[in-house]
Amino acid sequence: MRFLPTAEQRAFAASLDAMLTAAGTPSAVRSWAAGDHTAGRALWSRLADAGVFALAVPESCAGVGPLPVELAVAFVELGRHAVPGPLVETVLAAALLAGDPRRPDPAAELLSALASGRAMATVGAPYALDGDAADVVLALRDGEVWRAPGARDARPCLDRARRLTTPLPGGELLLPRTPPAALGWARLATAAQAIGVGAALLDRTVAHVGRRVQFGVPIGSFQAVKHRLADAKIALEFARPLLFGAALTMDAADVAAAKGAACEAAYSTARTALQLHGAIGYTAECDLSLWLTKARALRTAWGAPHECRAAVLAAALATDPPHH
Amino acid sequence: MRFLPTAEQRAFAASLDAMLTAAGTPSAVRSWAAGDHTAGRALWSRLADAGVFALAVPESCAGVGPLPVELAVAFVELGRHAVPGPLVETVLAAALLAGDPRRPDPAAELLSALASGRAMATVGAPYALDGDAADVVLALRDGEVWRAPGARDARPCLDRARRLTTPLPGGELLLPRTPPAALGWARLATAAQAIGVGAALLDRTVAHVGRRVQFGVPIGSFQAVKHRLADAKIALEFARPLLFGAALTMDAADVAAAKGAACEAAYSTARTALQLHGAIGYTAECDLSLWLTKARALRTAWGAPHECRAAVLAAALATDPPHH
Amino acid sequence: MDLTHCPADEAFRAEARAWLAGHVPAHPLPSLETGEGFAAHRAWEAELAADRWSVVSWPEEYGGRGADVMRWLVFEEEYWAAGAPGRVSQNGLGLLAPTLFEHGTPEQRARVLPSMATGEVVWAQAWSEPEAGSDLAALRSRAVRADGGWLLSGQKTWSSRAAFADRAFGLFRSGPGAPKPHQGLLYVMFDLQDPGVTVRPIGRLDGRPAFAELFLDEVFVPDEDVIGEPGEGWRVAMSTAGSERGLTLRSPGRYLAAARRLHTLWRTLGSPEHVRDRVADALSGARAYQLSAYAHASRLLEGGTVGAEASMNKVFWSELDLVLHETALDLLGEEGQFADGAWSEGYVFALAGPIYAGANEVQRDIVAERLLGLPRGRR
Amino acid sequence: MDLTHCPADEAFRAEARAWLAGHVPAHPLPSLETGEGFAAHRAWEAELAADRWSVVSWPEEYGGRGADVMRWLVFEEEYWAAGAPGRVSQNGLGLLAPTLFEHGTPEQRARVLPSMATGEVVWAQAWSEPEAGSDLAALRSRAVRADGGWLLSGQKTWSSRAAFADRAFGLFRSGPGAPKPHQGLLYVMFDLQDPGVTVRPIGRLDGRPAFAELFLDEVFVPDEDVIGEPGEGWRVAMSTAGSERGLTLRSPGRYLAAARRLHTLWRTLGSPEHVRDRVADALSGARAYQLSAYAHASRLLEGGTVGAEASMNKVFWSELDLVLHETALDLLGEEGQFADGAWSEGYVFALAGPIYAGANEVQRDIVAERLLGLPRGRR
Repeated sequence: MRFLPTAEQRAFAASLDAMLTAAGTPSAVRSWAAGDHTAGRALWSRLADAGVFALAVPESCAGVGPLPVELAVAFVELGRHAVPGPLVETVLAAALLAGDPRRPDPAAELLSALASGRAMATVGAPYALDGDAADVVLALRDGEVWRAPGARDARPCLDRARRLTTPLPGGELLLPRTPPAALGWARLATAAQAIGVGAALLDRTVAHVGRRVQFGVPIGSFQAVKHRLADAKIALEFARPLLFGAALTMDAADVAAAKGAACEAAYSTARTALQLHGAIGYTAECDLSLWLTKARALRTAWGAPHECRAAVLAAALATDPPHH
Repeated sequence: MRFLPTAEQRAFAASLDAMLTAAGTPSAVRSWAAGDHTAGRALWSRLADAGVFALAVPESCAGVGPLPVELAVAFVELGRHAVPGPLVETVLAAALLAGDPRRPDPAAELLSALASGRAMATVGAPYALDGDAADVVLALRDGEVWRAPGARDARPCLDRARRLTTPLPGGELLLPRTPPAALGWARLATAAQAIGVGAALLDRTVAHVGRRVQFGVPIGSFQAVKHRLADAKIALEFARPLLFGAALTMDAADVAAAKGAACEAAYSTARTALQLHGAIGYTAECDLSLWLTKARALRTAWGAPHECRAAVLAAALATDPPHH
Repeated sequence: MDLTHCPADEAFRAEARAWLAGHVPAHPLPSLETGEGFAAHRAWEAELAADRWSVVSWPEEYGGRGADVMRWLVFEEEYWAAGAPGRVSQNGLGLLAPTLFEHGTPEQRARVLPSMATGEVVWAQAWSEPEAGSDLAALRSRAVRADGGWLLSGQKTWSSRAAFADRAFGLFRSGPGAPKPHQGLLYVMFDLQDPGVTVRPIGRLDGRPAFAELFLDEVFVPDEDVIGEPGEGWRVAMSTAGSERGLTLRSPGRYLAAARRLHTLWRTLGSPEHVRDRVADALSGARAYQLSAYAHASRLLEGGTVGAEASMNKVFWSELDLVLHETALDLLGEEGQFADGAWSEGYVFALAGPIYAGANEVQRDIVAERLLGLPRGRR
Repeated sequence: MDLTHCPADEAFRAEARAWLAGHVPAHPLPSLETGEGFAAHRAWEAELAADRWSVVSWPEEYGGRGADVMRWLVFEEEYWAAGAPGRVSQNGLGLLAPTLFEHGTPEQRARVLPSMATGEVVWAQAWSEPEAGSDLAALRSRAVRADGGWLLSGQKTWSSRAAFADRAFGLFRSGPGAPKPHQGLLYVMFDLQDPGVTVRPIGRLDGRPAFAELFLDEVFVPDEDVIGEPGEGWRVAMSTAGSERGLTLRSPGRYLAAARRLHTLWRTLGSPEHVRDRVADALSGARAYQLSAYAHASRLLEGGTVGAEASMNKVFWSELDLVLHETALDLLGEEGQFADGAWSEGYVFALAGPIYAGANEVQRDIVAERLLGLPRGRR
């Protein structure tokens, strides 16, 4: 038992953090939101070079995975920097394609394209995130996995860097049955992203309240401000072990608990961050908005809190029969 | 429209408040908890003389009611002073007996005894509060109202001034059908009592934090302390109009909303009061405990929060058909 | 103690309901925070005004119906229940008009109010400055005496509606040497089209320019556009805050209608358990706010005042509104993510509720200190 | 990164589980806070000690098994999962023993620890005073130098277990002229049966004497009962707070077992919807606390420390415990009101959680100032 990230895992996180800090993601997020995917695709390539998209792909298909802990490590950093695009969906696509042991030819080919970063994928269930930007649009239909011939109706979301699309009908049947464990990868990646989003919101807010003076003192010296931030810190710090515990077990209930706790912590941190920034935090021009709106979106994506709670209770039912 | 207490209602409240302040209820509560009902019965007589128990009894049966607004006014004061005994249950008994227009003989007789304060009643559904002290034990059984020949098994509760008993089997059938509106009187009286309990907890805590010095200043100058008390004040202040609105309409949903809001406000105020008093508030010897434990008990009595919410939603369903 | 409106108020309610049923647009107007939507909302104000429904609480001579505060509550219930559009003139109606009625000259009222009532002139507020958010006493923009008037310079921010509005009102420091920060302020109206005014729209979270920064460079305003005495601006601005303003900032009708819409949505989606408690609490909360407003209105009608209680109102409605909209989005799930959904703009608007009009932290301080008498902290 | 206990720890777990299965009383012992229950719990300590299960983390020479912190976590999981009784020696084991291991003399350890391990001597803590709750630096009870020892006088309060315990330990002011309030304190052990000590039991909310006031009137303690240097009491008391104490104050095993009991109760009562969210959150919260403890333990085993993180733990477990017990009572409805119900004493105990061991307000200040680096307020 050593429930701490290894030196390699810490170094992986630090290298992604440094790379994304240098890349200045906020401007890539803004251009992505405006429909210009150039900067986002460039970031994508660099993340692929760092191996991020190979983590969910087995070695037999040009990947290095499955490595869920490393995936969680990476997605915390992606969330911390608000990297745009169908990140979780590309991981989910890989998990779907890798999840069927028979793995038909087109699936194996696609897997290798995903792992290398050549292809950006999205998955519609029913909506597909950023289907207007993705190279591969999968659609989950009645338990089957299809490759749709594209997506339409890109609609702007409250998180302006996300556009939900609808996969086009038809296309090619890839798998006759959705591999049941694949959703766990989407939830895990989303939970990790949420932890990173929450951490960024907290860091920025701590910095802000240390600077912002009202009534003659930094507002960070007000006890009400301190306690809200302390609560955000506590919620995030206790969601983090759930995340890595889930990555280690990949147990459906552990993953659901992590997804629920991480996303609730990130969203309540977002509410705190907005409140403590005041009006400036409410503007689209303040970078904070990139994380604020993402916290809400992640909470809904791939299992809302009540769906996660249902999974936790279902698992407890299985392991803990009642005594009468 | 004049949604304010009348001068008479304010005077009624003030006279009860003055009478109970002079009577020093805490010692009566403590002796009641110890099984000595003398002081409690004396208080009871004075409340009856002030007309409290006649408010739910129609004029045709020696009462002055039904006057639900005045009842709410009175029960706020009873809660404020933590008066012990089956107060709500005596009101409920009156509402039950008055609620059947055919009103058989023994019921009419009982009503007059309740109104005058000669009889203290309790109602078992299934447990009967303070059945060891009450003169009249009613039992609600399969929609019928019975007068039980007494009660047994007095068990101490977390609110030490309450003892729940079980009505003895048998007895006399009073009403073949439980009047449906009667429960509203129990909920209304409980809601009013909760508002009074909450007000007392808030007042005592405000006084305490103004006196108690830690780290060199009164703890009431800490912003975290202020904000908790402000939240308690706000919750209580917005429960109060629900209470009096419910008393005016006696609509089941209004009463349920009032019961839910008042009891949640009182309980959260109790949590705040305990936390801000610290260890001293956690002792049985501090009078605060009399209100702290009552806030929890009232929350459960005659409709827990989820039951009240269900009533609110059922009424909204009836008045607000969905548009498709 | 009663909850029965008088027959005249009920007749008024019936008249309002009938008019609204015949006039409320069948489809929601475009967002108020767009050029197109602003124009549509301005036209709606004119339509209201044509039948004297735009300013029911004003005297008849200015286009109103002389409705007292109770009747105003009735109107608002009907207005929001009918699904009528948001009010583009809110800032003028809620902040400037009460000030003019109390401190304006007859000439000012005659000049300003009629065009406000019709939406011909839409007013923006110009209170906050970059370094003065909840701490309004820290204002730095200044008014310098000039011949027959004042020259305004400085920077204002979070000016709601200013991206599309016509005129604005706000506080400027006219006596820089005043011994206390609340003294030496000028309450003044000015033209957003003045060449000395630069309006820089600011997008809120959804990108829409719901407010703007104003840069003023020696903007001349004549003495006739000063309200009250120079130097008394703070008192002028605050005097209306203590009375009806605490009640009329956000009317209960708004939340009653929203709670009913939420309940309908919930039932339409099959009454899912996971939001049951919150739907019930929204209904109860809206009812509590309505009844509380009736109590405050009753007190005002008897000559009483609403003081620090307004701070409780602010906290209550802003948190109710936010939970209500969060619940709607939770109910909608994936559908709730779209920026153009039926509840989305309301959610974005509700997110700002705990911040503006005095942040809720400040309101809680006020409740604790003024209503509970707790010692003032350093804050 | 892994979550797999080493084979030796798993063997230890199996051994503990087997022993507990054979020894845990079939029915709950009477309440620890009664004379009868105290005796029963003391006997249970002896039973544990007889097979070296009472102090598994101590060295073998003092009756322990030399378990490291990870193995201790394993033991606690098994202990609470088995439904074993609460620990009457908690104060001695959790506070005094670690201090003795770090600052005591070999003689003190040999004299004090074995009888603590068997429950023969039960220890109470004597920290708080009437004017010094969360603000321990305001202590006023004093220790005056006497021949070969000290004379203790003053008043202590909230002394848990003191109504029935044998001995106590606490801080006394030995240098009244110390320049700072944290200086000049003496960490000392004393006898509750000393004629100079008056123990006044205090009933908690349910009336049970869970703590006591202590009045000390020139109670002589020999120098051998002083731990560490005179004047250094604060440092001695605090030195163990920063390491394992933040982890061992309340073990995750306790909440894992409670959450499972709650889940079982919920299912037994038909899985009512109104508490569904809270039951799920209790399960997740207990798991989060368990995993967080594994992370902290891993760090300690690598030579790291747990500092202000202990404040996060305190807030988390105390709020988890309270919500968990409130949920159980809500589930039980009328049955939950009885003082003798299965969850009632736990609820009363949980109510105190946010207050003792540093009120949660103070813990949040610490999190904000030490972990987030926010400026110190006036507090």
